[in-house]
Amino acid sequence: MASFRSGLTQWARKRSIWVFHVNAASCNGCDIEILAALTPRYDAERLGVELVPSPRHADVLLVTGTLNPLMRDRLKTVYEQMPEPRHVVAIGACALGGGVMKDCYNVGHGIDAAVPVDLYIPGCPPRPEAIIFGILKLVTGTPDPVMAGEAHVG
Amino acid sequence: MRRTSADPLQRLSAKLGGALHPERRTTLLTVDPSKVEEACLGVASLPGLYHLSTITGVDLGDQIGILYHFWEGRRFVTVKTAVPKTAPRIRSVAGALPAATLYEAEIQDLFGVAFDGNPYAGKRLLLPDDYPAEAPPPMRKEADPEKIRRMMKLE
Amino acid sequence: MTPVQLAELLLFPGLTFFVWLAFLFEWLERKTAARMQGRLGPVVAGPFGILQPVADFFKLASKEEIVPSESDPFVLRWGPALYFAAPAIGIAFIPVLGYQSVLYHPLDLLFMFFVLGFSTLMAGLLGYASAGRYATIAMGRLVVQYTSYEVPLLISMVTPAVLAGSLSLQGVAQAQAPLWYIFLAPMAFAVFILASLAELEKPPFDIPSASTEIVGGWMTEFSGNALAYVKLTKNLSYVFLSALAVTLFLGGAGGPVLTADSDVQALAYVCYFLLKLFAVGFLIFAIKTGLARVRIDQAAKVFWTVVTPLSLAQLALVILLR
Amino acid sequence: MMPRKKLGGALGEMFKTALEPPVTEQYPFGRKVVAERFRGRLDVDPVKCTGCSVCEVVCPAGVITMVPVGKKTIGSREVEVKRPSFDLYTCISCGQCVDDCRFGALTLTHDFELAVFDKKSLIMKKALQVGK
Amino acid sequence: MSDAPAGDRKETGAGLMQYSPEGMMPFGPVHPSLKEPEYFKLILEGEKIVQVVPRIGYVHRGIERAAQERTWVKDIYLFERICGICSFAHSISFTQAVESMSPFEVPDRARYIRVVVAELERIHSHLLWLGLVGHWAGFDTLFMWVWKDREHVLDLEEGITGNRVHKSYSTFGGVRKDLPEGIGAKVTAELGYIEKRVAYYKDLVQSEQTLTVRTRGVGRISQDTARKLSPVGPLLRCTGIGRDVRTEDPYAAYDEVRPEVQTSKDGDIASLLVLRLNEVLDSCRMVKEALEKIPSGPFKVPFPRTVPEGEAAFHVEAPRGELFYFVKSAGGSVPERVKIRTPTMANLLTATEMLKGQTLADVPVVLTGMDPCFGCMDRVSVFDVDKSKEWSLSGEELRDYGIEYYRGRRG
Ligand code: SF4
Ligand code: SF4
Ligand code: SF4
Ligand code: SF4
Ligand code: SF4
Ligand code: SF4
Ligand code: SF4
Ligand code: SF4
Repeated sequence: MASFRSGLTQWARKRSIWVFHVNAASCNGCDIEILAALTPRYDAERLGVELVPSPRHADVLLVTGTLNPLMRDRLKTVYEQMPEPRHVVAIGACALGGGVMKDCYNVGHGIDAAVPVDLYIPGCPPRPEAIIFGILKLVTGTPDPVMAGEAHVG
Repeated sequence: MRRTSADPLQRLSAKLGGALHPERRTTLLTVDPSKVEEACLGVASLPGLYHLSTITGVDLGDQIGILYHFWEGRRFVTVKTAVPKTAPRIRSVAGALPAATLYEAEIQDLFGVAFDGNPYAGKRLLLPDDYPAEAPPPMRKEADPEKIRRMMKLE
Repeated sequence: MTPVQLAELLLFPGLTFFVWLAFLFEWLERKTAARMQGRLGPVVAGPFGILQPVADFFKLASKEEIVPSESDPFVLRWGPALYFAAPAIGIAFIPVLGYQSVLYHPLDLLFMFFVLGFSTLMAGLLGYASAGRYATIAMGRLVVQYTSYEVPLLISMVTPAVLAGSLSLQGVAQAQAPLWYIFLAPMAFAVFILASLAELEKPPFDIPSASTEIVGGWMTEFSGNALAYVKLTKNLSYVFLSALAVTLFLGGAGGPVLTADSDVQALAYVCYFLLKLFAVGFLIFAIKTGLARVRIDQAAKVFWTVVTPLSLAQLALVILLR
Repeated sequence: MMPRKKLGGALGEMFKTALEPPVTEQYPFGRKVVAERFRGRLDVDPVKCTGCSVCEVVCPAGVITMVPVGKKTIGSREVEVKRPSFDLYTCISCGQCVDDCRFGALTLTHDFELAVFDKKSLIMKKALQVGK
Repeated sequence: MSDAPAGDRKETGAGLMQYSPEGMMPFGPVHPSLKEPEYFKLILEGEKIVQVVPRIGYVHRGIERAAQERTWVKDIYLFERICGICSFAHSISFTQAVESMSPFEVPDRARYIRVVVAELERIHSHLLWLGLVGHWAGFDTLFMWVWKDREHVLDLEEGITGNRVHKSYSTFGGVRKDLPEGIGAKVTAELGYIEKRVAYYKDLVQSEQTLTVRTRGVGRISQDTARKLSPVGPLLRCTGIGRDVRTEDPYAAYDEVRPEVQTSKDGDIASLLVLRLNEVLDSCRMVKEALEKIPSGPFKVPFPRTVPEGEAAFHVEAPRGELFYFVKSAGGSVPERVKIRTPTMANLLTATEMLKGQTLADVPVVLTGMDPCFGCMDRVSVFDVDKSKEWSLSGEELRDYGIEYYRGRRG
């Protein structure tokens, strides 16, 4: 029974990914691509990805931007509020290492200075497919999660 | 450049004891800091020139230059003044031109120029509230971005 | 209650059945909305993504539950169960096997009023207990909205009762064998659907849970198991209200008698019922997908100046006709 | 002229959309073909790279650092040989280095599936190996 | 449950509230509808908003300072990344400001290509905005449809420039690549589709009642206010003042491909919706016209790495209005000073003016008017003048307030 429960949980966690998004001083570029990933052309909802309005509901925190001092503490608070198991995904060159803003006086070098990051998606901005790929990689934990052979047409 | 509106500018400049430099697209009207409000109001009341594009702060070495850009048609009219770094203080034009409020607040934040009479006087607009007091305003030449980042514990 | 009845309550077509139905409803809702928006909707959880709501439920149930320190832990722990109980009990009174329901009382229509009010009350209480500020705002909105849609909802439920001359759901369903009340009292049906949208917090009346305005509304502070049950309850209420609409306006499980074999006929009744249920559900999510959210004062105005008079007029008409 | 007010004006279009095939792409279940000019991950050809440092100078994101990989004698002078190392995680794929590398050692590929669990694995040291 | 986390965490503070600065009432999520966070302090009298104090800086990065330490070419990429929505407007504004300071003539073909890409950007930006209005108004279907159609424009942009968002296409002396082969036919086909859809949306936003009740007469500004506060772009034009940099001070090839300036009289959110959609239609026409008239020839001239000493003020019409650049060069390889005034900065004050006299419930919708990124109402604090204390909105106060208010209205 216990193994059934845990199998069920594993199954469910791979198919239901609720994300919350924080803009920690980004340029909007990454943010619109996250939104675009949810819109009809890319439709991340196919994979069970849903954008939720509260960090309490979320499994995955998507962070974009260079993390300036005003947003740093706020990002930490949002992370605090997420229930376990929680994951953080850094999206975009800015969130990974400051990107093109690297030596501006008001930015940090990557959000991993504030919260532990599980997955990095580089790009400026990463295209929606890259974000979908990243989320899939996060939940499956495999290096190349693209299910080329599987024909899910729904 | 249309002569009709250039002439009133000349008159305004003469009245304020300023200097007028017509450049390619921009007519520069240099005045004393104490006359800025009058100059700005004078320019803004010229036909079509009511639009204040923005206010720019420039570090000129031991002075901070302040430029008020007005726009009409194919030209800019820029009122230019400068305040010394040792006493960076100037009267706000926000009372006469409300559009200036946020632009002045930005310069106050980034260059440390005090604008007397601006609603944001003494408040932060762009920088964090706990921006280190010992750090110089970030846009001044003497400010070192590396040091500021360290002071704000970003590294 | 006999043991047989108890078994019925727990198994088919009792609670389990309706819980699965609730999952199915959410899937249908998401899939239809997706298709109407030109998308595919869920596909990976089960065939055609049909298990998506199930996956959501079990994932949430396996997550950590955070109790914000300012909140009331007791209410937060047990509230969702009570909240769940309201539609779960209510649904047991719906006649599905022909005109038979699991639970029955001659005045059970009145009990439905209580169930509907109780579930809103619980939502408010849960929001209040979680002590979040968004939740508090949501509660204000919930109360305003509830006071405005409650009256027309009740009136629209009384209308079929007057027509049937009975205050029991079974009685109302039976009385519609010759003609469904949707044809006799179409306005009451319309009012019922509108009020249901408000009760379910669906657009255009999703004001208490408007995510772009007040985050998650009264659910903002919930996480883990509690959230799983709250979400499930919302879907169950969805099924419950649709079932109520079927019973009150679409002749319940009634339909042509196909065989003399009562077991097979019972199955036919269930099929009739489900068909009608999905029709009503579909109507609700089509409306929901196609409308924008209104402002709370506009919602209140619509209910007080249009919907309530409409429902009263329908009731008066029905009484005059009888 | 104002169009007539109506409630649920989107319903007709909604049913029309529902009956059309969805526009959703199959992406994670099939490869994606991107636009010809798409600027994806940067790649370096270690054979072509001469270690001239131009790319380090022009990169706006500070992605490139020149790493000494050995010494070489030209005539009588001994000079340090350097090769670029790329911190691709901050690369903004602008292509400026590609434009400016006179030896054609750099290209922007169409590769966009770059998500990694460890930021360090995005540091590209390919050019260093060959320089040795 | 074997892998369920052990033990429930207890936390201090009630949830999201901590997220807002100074612990005040945040209106709206921190989230999805992308946006730079901004913070508005609302001061209320009774139920009316009497004063609004904006506070920005949540996305302040210090770009202007960093620009002074980088070379001119690097700065193009930096400025582009001020914002991901009108990134091309930033790059053409900067490159043209610099070009105006030097004796080099930009080839005609490059000027036309800039018009094509800038107008495509306007189409994508306005569609993005419309979608977000739909999203804000709780009309997610509209959001999905519009963003679905927006992808067609992004395809074109990606085909021409190589990236969907940060195009990195304009450079000193022209553009970095020529238009791809056969783009004309593709553009005509895709824009034909967009035109059809936009005509439908125009009809929808004017007729769908749940939308019109939220937008008509809401957030009204008068011409006088607009003159005083110098807003830019659609926000200015919706009051009936037909100012548009593209016609008043043509840059790139706008003196040959002329836009029709769209204006509207009402100055409310509903008129902004229609105005922006009209602009999309006009932009579609302009893209096609530019591609017809485009001369052949080089698309770029070599440009030196230093810029002659001097100053230049330059502005372009970004999707959201006048985008202003002031560039000062000391003749070196780095700029002496670059000042950027983004449209949002100019419109901020007007948006606060629009909020005055509105009710609390209208805040989100009014802020949509200013920007695409109106989702940022995430930080609105409420102040009550009568009580002259900060209104914490935490307790029953708010509920009572809501009930009282709406009861009053209903009665
Ligand atoms: S990575 Fe690029 S697109 Fe993303 S926030 Fe940074 S600058 Fe913008
Ligand atoms: S309303 Fe829904 S889609 Fe929109 S931001 Fe909130 S959670 Fe996301
Ligand atoms: S990659 Fe090109 S530019 Fe960079 S060091 Fe090698 S040869 Fe020089
Ligand atoms: S593509 Fe741009 S950011 Fe990346 S290494 Fe080259 S110059 Fe630097
Ligand atoms: S453009 Fe202005 S507000 Fe933006 S980062 Fe630069 S200095 Fe700050
Ligand atoms: S106006 Fe808006 S879209 Fe344009 S650069 Fe500014 S924030 Fe970006
Ligand atoms: S361009 Fe405007 S919106 Fe974008 S970062 Fe700068 S100030 Fe903010
Ligand atoms: S209004 Fe627009 S510019 Fe301002 S914070 Fe919101 S999204 Fe950003």
